[in-house]
Amino acid sequence: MPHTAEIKEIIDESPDTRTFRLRFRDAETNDRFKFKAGQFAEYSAFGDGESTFCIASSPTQRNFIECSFKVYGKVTQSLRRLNKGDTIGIRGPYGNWFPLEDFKEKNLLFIAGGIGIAPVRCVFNNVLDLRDEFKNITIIYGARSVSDLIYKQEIKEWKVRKDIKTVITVDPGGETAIWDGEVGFVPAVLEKIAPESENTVVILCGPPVMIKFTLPVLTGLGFKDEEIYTTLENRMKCGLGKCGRCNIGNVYVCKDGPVFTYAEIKKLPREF
Amino acid sequence: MDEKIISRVDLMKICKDVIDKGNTLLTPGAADYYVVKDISDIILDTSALPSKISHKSYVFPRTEPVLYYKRSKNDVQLIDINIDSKKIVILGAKPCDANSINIMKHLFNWDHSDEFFNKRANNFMVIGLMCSHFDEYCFCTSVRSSPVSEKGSDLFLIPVDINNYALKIITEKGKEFISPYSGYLKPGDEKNSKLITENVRQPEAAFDSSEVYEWLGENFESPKWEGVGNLCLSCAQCAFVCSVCHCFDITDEDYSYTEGRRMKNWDGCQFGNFTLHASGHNPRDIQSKRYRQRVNHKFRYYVDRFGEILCTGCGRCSRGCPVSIDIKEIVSNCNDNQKEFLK
Amino acid sequence: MNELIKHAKELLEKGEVAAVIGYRQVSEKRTKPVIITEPEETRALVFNEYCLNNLAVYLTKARIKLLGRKNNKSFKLAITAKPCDVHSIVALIQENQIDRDKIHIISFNCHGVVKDFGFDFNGDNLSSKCITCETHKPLYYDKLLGEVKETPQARDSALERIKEIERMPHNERFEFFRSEFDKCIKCYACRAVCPLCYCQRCITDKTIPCWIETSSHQRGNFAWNVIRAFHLSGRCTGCGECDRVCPADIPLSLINRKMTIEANNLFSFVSGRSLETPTLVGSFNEKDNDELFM
Amino acid sequence: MDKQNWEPKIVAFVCNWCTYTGADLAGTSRLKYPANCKLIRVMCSGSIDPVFILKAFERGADGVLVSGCHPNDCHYNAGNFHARRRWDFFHKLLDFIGIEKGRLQFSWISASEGKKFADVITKVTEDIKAMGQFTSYKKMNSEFTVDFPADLAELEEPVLQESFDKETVK
Repeated sequence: MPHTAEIKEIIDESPDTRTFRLRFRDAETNDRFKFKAGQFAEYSAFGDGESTFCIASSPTQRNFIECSFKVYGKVTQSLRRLNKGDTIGIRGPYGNWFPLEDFKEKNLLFIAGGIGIAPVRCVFNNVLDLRDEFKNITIIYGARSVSDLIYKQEIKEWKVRKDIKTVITVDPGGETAIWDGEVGFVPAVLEKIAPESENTVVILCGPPVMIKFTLPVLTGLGFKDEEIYTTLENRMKCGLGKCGRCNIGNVYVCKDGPVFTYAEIKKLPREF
Repeated sequence: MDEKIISRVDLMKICKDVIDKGNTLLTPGAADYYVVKDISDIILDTSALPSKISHKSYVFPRTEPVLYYKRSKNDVQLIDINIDSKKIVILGAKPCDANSINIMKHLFNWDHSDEFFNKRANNFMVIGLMCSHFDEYCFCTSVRSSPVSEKGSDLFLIPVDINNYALKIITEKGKEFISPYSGYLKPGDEKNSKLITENVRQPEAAFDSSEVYEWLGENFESPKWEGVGNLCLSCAQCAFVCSVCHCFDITDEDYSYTEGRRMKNWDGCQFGNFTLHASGHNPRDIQSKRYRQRVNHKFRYYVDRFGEILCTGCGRCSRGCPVSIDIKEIVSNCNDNQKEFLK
Repeated sequence: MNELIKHAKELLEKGEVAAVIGYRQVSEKRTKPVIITEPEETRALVFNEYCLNNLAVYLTKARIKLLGRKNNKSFKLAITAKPCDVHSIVALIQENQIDRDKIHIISFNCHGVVKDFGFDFNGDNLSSKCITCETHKPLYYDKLLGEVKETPQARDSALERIKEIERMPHNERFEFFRSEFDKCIKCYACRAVCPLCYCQRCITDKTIPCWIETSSHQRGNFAWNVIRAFHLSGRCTGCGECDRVCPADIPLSLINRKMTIEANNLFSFVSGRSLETPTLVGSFNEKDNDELFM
Repeated sequence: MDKQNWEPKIVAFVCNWCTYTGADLAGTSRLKYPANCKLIRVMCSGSIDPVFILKAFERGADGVLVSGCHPNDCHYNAGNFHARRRWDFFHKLLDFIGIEKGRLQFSWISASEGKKFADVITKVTEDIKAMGQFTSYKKMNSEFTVDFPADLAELEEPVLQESFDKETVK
C-alpha cells in the first residue's frame, strides 16, 4: 500500500529528465519516512503503474524527498505528464544502502554516468553534509551530451568548492562550443585522471554498459574489489523480494541490493 | 502419527458436510483442480496423472487486485484490499501437489510476509491421496518426494481396499479438522498401510538433486543452454501450469475514467519482456539465458536461499510443453554434459 | 525413414544447408523438434504419425535464421514439413517473412497425425485438421518422401460444433465463449506455437497505451482471444497447434476454423495454398462485398 | 438505471476527411440527430484497429459506429478498401462469438452528406436503443471493480474533463 505524496516542485534537469520534490500528504509518514543513501522507492503514477528509482536527495534532508527520472517507459511518461500539486504514490524505502560508516577516514571516488548520477548524488550530498569525516573526494560524472547533464546548478556549486575535485565529461560528439569540461567516455576519462587507489572507496553508478567497461579500468588502477561499490539496475515490480524479476543468481536485487561491491558481483552470474 | 480407517461412504459424508458449511472443496480432475458442487463428482483416483493445471491459482490467483484507486483533480483515494478467503479443502491432492504450498511459503514469507498468500494458504486444508501411477514425465522421487510422501498434507489417505481408506493424521490442523467427524473413524493398523505404501510402484530416481545443484553451479555457460534455447518458443506454459512457480507482475488498469485497480498477475521468466528494462537493456536477452534462469532458479538458487528445491516433480511443464522440452531429461543428463541432439 | 536420414545427411555434408529442422522420437508415442547441424546427428530424424509440431514456427525465429548465416555466407535451412505445415511456410513466404530460396522443404506423403501425443493412430484419435485435409501430397516441396497411405475416416466433429454454436442465440454464444475464454491463463502458448504469430512485439506486449489488458480476468482474456482470432483470420492455415498446446483446453481452432470458412465464403481464399495469390488482408478488391456499409 | 430513462452510449469512429466533415455539415445545416454518439476522429477508416472497438465496449459502450469515405473516395486512395475487408472479418468474428450485428455498424458518409450523417446516427441510435443495454459485456467488465465509499467519492473535478456519463455534446 503506497503512501500518497504531493509534488511540491518540478525541476527540469534536461530535455528528458525531471526531478520531483515530494512531500507526503500524511504528516506522520513524513516524519516516519527514514532512509539511507542508496536505497530506492517505488513511485506510482496511478493508472499507469509503478516504477523504481533511487531516492536522489540526501537522507540528511528531512523535509522532502527528491527523485529524478528519465522518460523511457510507460510510467515515466505518465509521471512526466503530472503537474505541480498532483499526487503520486510512494512505497519504500527498499533495498540496502552504501555503508557510509565504513567509508569514514577514507578517500572517496564517485563515478556516475547518465541518470546514474541520481543515486550518487544522494550519497554525495550526504557525504558533503558530513564533509569532515572523509578525506579527499573526487567525482567523475559523464553524460551523453552537455544538455543531458543533470543537476547543473549543483554541479556549479561542486565545482567552486575547493575541498572536492569535480570532473565532468560528455561523450564525444556531445560537447558544445563553449564546453570547458572533459570529452570522452567515463572509463577513458577515469584512466586519464588515474586517481589514487590507496585507501579509496569507489562509488560507481551508471548504465550497465558503462559499469561493464569501468570495472576493469578500476581494477587496472589498483582498486580493491571490496572497495568498489556499485548499484545494479534490474527491472523490479514488487520491491519485496517476491516477484522474481530482479533475481540474479540467488540474489534478489531489490532486497539484497541494489548496492553491491565488485567482489560480490563477481560471484554472481553475469545477468545484469 | 495417528492412523485411522475410514470408509469411502463416510468420507463422502464428511465432504458433503464441508460443502454444506459453505467451504470450498477442491478435487483434481484431468484438466484442472475443480470446485466440487456435488459429491458424486468426486473421483479420488490414485491412478490419475496430475491435472493439466495445478491448484496454485487458489492460493496465488492468476490475477488479483491489490489496490483500488480513484483519481480526482490533485488527489488520489486508495482502497486497500481485504481478503476474506474461505476455507478451502483439497481432497485427494496428489502428493506432489500437496507439498507445493509449503515450498512457496518460504518465498512469500522471507523478509516481508505476503498477506495475500498467507491468508489463503492458512485457510488451506490439504487431504493428500497416495499416488499409484506415473508416466515418463513424473520425477517426484528425484526431488526428495515420492508417490506416498505425506509432506504438505494435513491428512493423508491410503486406499486399503475398495471401500476403505487408511487416514493418517499428519498435522494439528488436520487433527482439528477431523475431530468433529471422529465418529466415522475406526482404529487402523499401521502395518497394513505400510505394506501398501511400500509396494507402490515408484518412478525411478532420474537424477540426484545435489548433483544437479553442483552441476548448475559449474556450468553456467554450458552449450546445453543454447540447445534448449533454440528449441524453446518462449511461452510461459511451463511456469503457469507449475504448482510452485511464483513470479508475478504488477500493472495498473483503469476501469473507468477516474477509477482503476492495481493488479497482480502471473508472469513467466520465459517471456522476453520479463526482464526488459525501459531503456531497452535486457539482462536475459536470449532464450537460452531465460531457460537457464528457469532451471537454475528451481534447482540451485531456491535451494541456496531456502533449502528446498523449487520443484515438486509433477512433470506438468514437460507434459504440456508445446515442443516437448523435458526438464527431467535436461537435468538428468546434466553430468555427461552432452550437447547431442539438444541443439 | 532411411531415405530421410540419407537425404538430410547428404544436404549437410554437401554444405547445401546449414541446419535441418526435424523431429526426433523421444518415446514411443511422442516426438520433439530437433535442430541438427552435424551430419552424423541426422540419425535421430524421424517422420511418423506423431510428428505433430508445426516446425514452420522456427523459420521466423531470429536465432534460427542466424544458423543459416555462417562465415558471412548465407545458407539454406532445411525443414521437414507435413503437407499442412507447407501451407504455413507458404503463408510466411507470402507475407515476406522468409525467402523461398533460403528454405529447403523436405515434405512427405502424409496420411494424418494423431490429435495429441500418447494416442494410438486410428480414426478416433485423428487430429481434426486431418479429417478434412485435402492435401495429402504437399503443394510445394524440394524433396518428397514417404509412401502414399490411406487416411483413416473420421467424423468432422469440429464443423458440427461450429454449426451448433451458430444455432445458439447471441447471448448464449457470448456466454459460451466468455466461459471458455475465462479458463485462459494467458501463458501465450497459442501465440508462441503459431507460425503466423511472428510479430517481434505482440500487441499485448505493447503497454503505451495498453490496448489489451495483461491481467487474465474475463475482460482481459476476452480481448486477447478475440484479437488473436482476428489477427489470424484470413491468415490461419489451420495447423491446429494452438488447440493442441492450450493447457486450459480452450477450443481456439474452432474460431480459427470458422474464420477460415468465412474467408472462403467471402473471398474464396484459403491461406497458404498458393505462392502466387497475394495475402488476403494485405490486398483488396474494389468489388469486395459492400453490404455491411450503410 | 431504469429502462425508460436509459440512453444508449455509442462511440463513433469517423474518418477525418469525409464523415467528420459530413458531421460538420450536419451541424452547420442545423440538422437534428440524437446526442448519443461520441465522435472520435481518426485520420482514415483504415487506421481503426479492432482493439479500439473492444476498448469502447470495455469502457461501457452499447454500440459502435465506424464510418469513412465512400469507396474510391479515400483521401489515402485505398485505406477504406483495406478497412472494408478487415471489417468484414471482424464483423463475422464478433457475430460468431456472440456480439449482435447491430452493436457494430458501418457506413460510408461523404463530406457532402450532412443529411445522411444525421440519418445514420438516428438509425444507429434507434437500433441500439431497441437492442437495449449491452449487459453481457458490462457484466464482464464489472469483475474486480469496487464501489468507492461515498465520502471518498467526493470529487473536486474529474481528471479528464469529459466523463462518459455526462452528456456533453456540443
